Amino acid sequence: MAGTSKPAVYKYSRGAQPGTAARTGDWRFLTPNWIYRPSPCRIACPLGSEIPAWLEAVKRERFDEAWRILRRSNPFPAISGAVCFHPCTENCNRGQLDESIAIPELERAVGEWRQKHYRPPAGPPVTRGRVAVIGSGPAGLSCAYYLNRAGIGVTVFERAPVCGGLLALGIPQYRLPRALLSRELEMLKDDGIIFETGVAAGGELPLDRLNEEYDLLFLAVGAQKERPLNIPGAEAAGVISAYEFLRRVNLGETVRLVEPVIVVGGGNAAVDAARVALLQEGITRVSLVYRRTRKEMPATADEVDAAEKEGVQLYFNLSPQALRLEEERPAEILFEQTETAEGKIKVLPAPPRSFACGTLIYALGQQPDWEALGRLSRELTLFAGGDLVSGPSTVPAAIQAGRLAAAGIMERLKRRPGTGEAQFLEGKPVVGFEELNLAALPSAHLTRRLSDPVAEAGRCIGCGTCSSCGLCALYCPDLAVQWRRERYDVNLDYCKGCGLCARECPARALVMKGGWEDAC
Amino acid sequence: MITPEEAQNGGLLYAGHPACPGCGAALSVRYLTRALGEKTAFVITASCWSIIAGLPPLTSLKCPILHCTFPSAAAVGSGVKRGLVRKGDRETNVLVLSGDGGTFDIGLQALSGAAQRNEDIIFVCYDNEAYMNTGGQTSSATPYGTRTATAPFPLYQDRPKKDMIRIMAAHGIPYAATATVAFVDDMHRKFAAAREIRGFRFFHLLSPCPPGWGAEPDETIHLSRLAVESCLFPLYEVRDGEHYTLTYRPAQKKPLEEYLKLQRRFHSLEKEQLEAMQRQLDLNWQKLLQLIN
Amino acid sequence: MLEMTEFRFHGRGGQGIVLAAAVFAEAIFREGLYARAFSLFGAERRGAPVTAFVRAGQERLMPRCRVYRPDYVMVIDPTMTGTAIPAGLKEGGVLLVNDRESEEETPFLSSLPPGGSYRIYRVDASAIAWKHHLTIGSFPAVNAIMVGALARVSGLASLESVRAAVEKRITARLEDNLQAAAEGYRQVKEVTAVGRNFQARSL
Amino acid sequence: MPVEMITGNRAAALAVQQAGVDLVSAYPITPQTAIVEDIADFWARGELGGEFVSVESEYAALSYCCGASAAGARTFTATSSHGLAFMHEMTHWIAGARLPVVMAVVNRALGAPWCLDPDQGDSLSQRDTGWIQLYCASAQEIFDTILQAFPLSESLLLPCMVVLDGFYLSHTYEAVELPEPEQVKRFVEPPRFAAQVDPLQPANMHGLASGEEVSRLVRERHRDLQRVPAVLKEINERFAAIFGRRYAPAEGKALEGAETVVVTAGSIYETVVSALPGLDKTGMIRIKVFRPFPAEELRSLLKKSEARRIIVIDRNCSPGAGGILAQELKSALYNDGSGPLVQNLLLAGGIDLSPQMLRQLVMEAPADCSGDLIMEQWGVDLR
Repeated sequence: MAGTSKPAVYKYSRGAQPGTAARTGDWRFLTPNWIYRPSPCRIACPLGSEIPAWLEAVKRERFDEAWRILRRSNPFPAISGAVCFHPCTENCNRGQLDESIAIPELERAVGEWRQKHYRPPAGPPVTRGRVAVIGSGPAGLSCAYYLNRAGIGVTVFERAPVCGGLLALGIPQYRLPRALLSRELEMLKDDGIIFETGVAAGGELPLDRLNEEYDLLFLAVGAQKERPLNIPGAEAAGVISAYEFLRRVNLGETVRLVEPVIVVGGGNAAVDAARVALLQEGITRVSLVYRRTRKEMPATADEVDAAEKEGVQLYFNLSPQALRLEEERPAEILFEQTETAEGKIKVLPAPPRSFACGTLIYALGQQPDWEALGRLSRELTLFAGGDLVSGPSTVPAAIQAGRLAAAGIMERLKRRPGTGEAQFLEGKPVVGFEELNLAALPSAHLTRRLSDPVAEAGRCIGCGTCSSCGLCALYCPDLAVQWRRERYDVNLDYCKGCGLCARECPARALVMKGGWEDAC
Repeated sequence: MITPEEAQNGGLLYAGHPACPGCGAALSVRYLTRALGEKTAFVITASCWSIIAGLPPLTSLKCPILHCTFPSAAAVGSGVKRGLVRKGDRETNVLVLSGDGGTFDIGLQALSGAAQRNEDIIFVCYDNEAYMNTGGQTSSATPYGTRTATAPFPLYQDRPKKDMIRIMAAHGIPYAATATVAFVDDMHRKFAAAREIRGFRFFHLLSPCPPGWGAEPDETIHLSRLAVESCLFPLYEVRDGEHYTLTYRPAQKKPLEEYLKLQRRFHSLEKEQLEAMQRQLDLNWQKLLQLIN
Repeated sequence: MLEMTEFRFHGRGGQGIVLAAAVFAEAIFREGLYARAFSLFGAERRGAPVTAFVRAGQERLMPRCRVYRPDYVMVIDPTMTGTAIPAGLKEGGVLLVNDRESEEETPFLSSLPPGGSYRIYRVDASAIAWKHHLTIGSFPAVNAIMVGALARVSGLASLESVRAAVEKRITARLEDNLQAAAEGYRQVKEVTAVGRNFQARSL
Repeated sequence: MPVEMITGNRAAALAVQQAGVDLVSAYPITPQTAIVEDIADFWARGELGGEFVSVESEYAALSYCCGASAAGARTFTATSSHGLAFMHEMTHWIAGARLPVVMAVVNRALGAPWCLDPDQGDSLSQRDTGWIQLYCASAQEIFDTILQAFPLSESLLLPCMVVLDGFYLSHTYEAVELPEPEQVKRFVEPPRFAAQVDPLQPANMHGLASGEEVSRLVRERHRDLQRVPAVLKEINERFAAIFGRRYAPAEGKALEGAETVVVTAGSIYETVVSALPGLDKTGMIRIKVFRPFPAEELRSLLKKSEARRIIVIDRNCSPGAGGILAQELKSALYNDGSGPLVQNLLLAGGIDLSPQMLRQLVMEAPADCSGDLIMEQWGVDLR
């Protein structure tokens, strides 16, 4: 408009300043806190592995991060993924919804990623402190790994010509491809751990030398001695312990078997032996005979099923009585018939059963070779672990023993353990299936996908652990839950404490706490 | 899996808005603006959102907001749309935001008029089932069996809630749909669809109000989910006033009582009232299924 | 100088009396005078009595109120009888009615109160309308005819101005309306009272 | 310039057509209906220039204008009587929102009982809403005033009612000079006020504010409304340069030596003027701008006379108080140099009267208020 009177400069009831200027966080009575409660998988794991945490990393394709979490409790995921009997999976809450998460496969995937991406450490080799590890089984290797990581020089002595102990000599190749193992050993060597093979402590390795050159000794020689089969004829040729049989096969020797092969025992060693026997040239008739019922077998059910599927004949409630020889070789074996009541074996007053027998393999359980140990001086400061201490157990238990031994040794050497050691969660209640808020679970519709570790990890509910599903952020009416520094975090400037994030968290990883506590 | 960016995407909503803790109405706007995008203008009638929108000089939305009187929302929104078009802006979606009072009651005349003219706007009713901004008085969206400030004990709302979607569908508008906060994807999909349609679009959003319903503030999503799972608030859409599509079918119909017992507004109802409510729900659900089939 | 002249029109809803006032005002306006036409009516109902007003003069500014003392009263429908019709008509004023030509006293004429000192003019507009098939619904459409007659009687508008006003305001059946208006202009006659008998006298 | 015999309603419709509106939204009511019908007719023929929307109520009509005006569009509506009463909530809102909506109000009595006659109570009872109110006295003035109302309204960001009596103006055929297109082009400019709904500058308009904030806004609105005479004068200068006609907020006739002065507004004006030659020592004043009330203009007009008696003609009554114009006039003349000072404390917005505010008010001598009829003080300024 032309003219002199200018339009007025009006002030409206106008709001153009972002609402974020109002700090509505001071309305809050309750504050969300991320708590870490143990998941059933973690509690079941002999290693206490932080499974939801590293699965979360896998889900986000952060294999390096998954490895960094995993190695706090388990430096050999490639191996444990292959050989562990996965109690984690059996206890997985997701199993009650549809199918449990394929944790061992994912663990192995992380291990294989690590093998592929491993780079030797730069800088001078570790020399500080010196520890001798006797025995290169999983316990010894685990101990050596953690000590080396803490900057303590380690030498591993192995009596056998190859490293790995049980891993190399006990476990069949179909369960643990040897390439996986040798790659792990290579990496340990590249890390700066020294290995000496073919040296037995007290034999090729004089005790004086140990005494002089090493501050501490970790004894992890395992349980290598098979319990004897005390029946007539057991001392004949053609009778072999499962340990010996597997060791020789694994060392590449040819073990001549005569059909039919009878395996006596119910543990994993017996099943391994039976399956390996079936793999030998010309062998088609292998029977496994156990003195209790199938249910009572210590061997993993999957393994037993696999053995049966491959053609191993299974017999139960039969206890070996006598081996009849012909020309000093086994010809027939007789078994007493038994029944088990309340865990006890009762021999039935029935005629013994007879089996033709060309080779008898017995696997009655292993025990430490105490005679070999007797030669070690008590003057040496000595730690011991693994099957040597616990009796025959699992690979993860041995890894855990090695880790704990390393922790003890570090304490003795007044070294702080490496950061990022696994936290154990005793005292906090396990997150049960009923507690989970599955109604909102974003991954509820996903089915198992073994071919794609990232997708499979995406199915993990993350019981008790933030699995970054995003629901807390999605359902926050105040936009206070935000993704910051690779995790969800609460902006207390805006959180009014409604609790929707905690209420809707599928994993129960969030709780509301009273007062003015900061969110963790 | 949703990415962290998607999970925390606030749409056009700013943090710091003055809604009650656990507000379903704030969540509704958060989700729907994610689907509509920045080219949106809000017209807000007297309702909780008169406050949630921010007290000037603040604003709670990253888009224009025009507040208007209680009965006028649909007409003001229509005017804004035509005004913008007249000024050469054909893109901006005009969204009229109204509570249940401004939709079912005092705003119905303007709403019906705008729908009948097929004005090119999106009318969103966030339904918290009473006049919650003023302390919870009965509206014609208040369901049977509810105790309110104007129907206190021993009274209760003894008439059923208006079937708003069917009233709107009867206008023959291009699009009408229900949605609720627990089903974020469903809501997103519907608003994204509505964005592509020209003409009058109507949304009925069940928007739980923890203080008004006598529920805990962390129950908002749970209540919203239960309302759908019990078939009390079915998720569906109606195109051109006649093509009904169910967008979510509960795997197993949950008993209504599970939903009712979480809310103090339904407390101390007699057994036969609860049964009557369940019967009415079953009947409504059957009627809806017939429309769909 | 012309004194301000005031007109009052009586008719029924639907007969176009408001239009008649507008056409008449338009015709006067075309003579270089100022004129105004307006009406008062209730809700629009067919058949209900309607009153319209016209003022004419040389001043642009003139009162804005009803006409209470008309110089002319025009009755478009002879069935409208009653005291309201000539009420307030100035002494020496003119009453123009659409009525049939008759030697006898028509019902309209006999309804007029005695003692009025005004002149009466008559035109049988209905007959002219029927002749030209001019109807509004079932009524004869006489507004143009009556405007023609009133122009003649008042002397305020020529036939040319009436024709121009009709042309501007009445769009339907224009030719017939123009002819009819001219007939009304020509056929309007004064009625003189002889005893109880009324006689028409040509202008 | 062509002169046409048209009604007041038609003049209004033609002015809207000439004024370059973007949007007209309306609902019919006697005696306003013809305005809406004519505008609809222009629109149907593509001669309106803007849009026409026929809505479901008067309330919606004004709401529609509210929305479109907020988007920066030039808007118009028209109503009468009950329609205006129904709009009442929106008339307040639009003034508060500072939206320059122009509305023609054709006066008609409010029921009960039903009545169609032109009582001005419908528009006068909207006097406290914050709208500019302009009362017209002829069809020509209706046309001219609507044309002027848009720039007036838009430059002050205040809505404007153009008021005309029912029937005596709305339905009267009379001669109106209609402008040539070239003249219109010189006078009418496109709307230039800022849109409140602007996607490029998003803002939260008219949300909840405090009483203090509202008090400041009301004060601003009040002061801006008082600028109408100045702005209108300027518009009239421009208008007169093109069309040769001008209008004052208040207009006097025959005031020299008049001992009686008649005051009125609207179509009665011409009736009174026509009667003046027959009245001894009588002059008259007509109020064109009723809001803001032209107190100063009235006082200076009255000073030209020797008035002993003022007769205010009010086609309305506020029951319990009397004619509204009379009340307004009395309050405008009171304290004209002789009576006591009137001090006015304004607590608009509902703000609190603090003891301190009261003490300050009572104890402190008022500042020099010469020239002010009523000394205003705003509570929000007292601390």
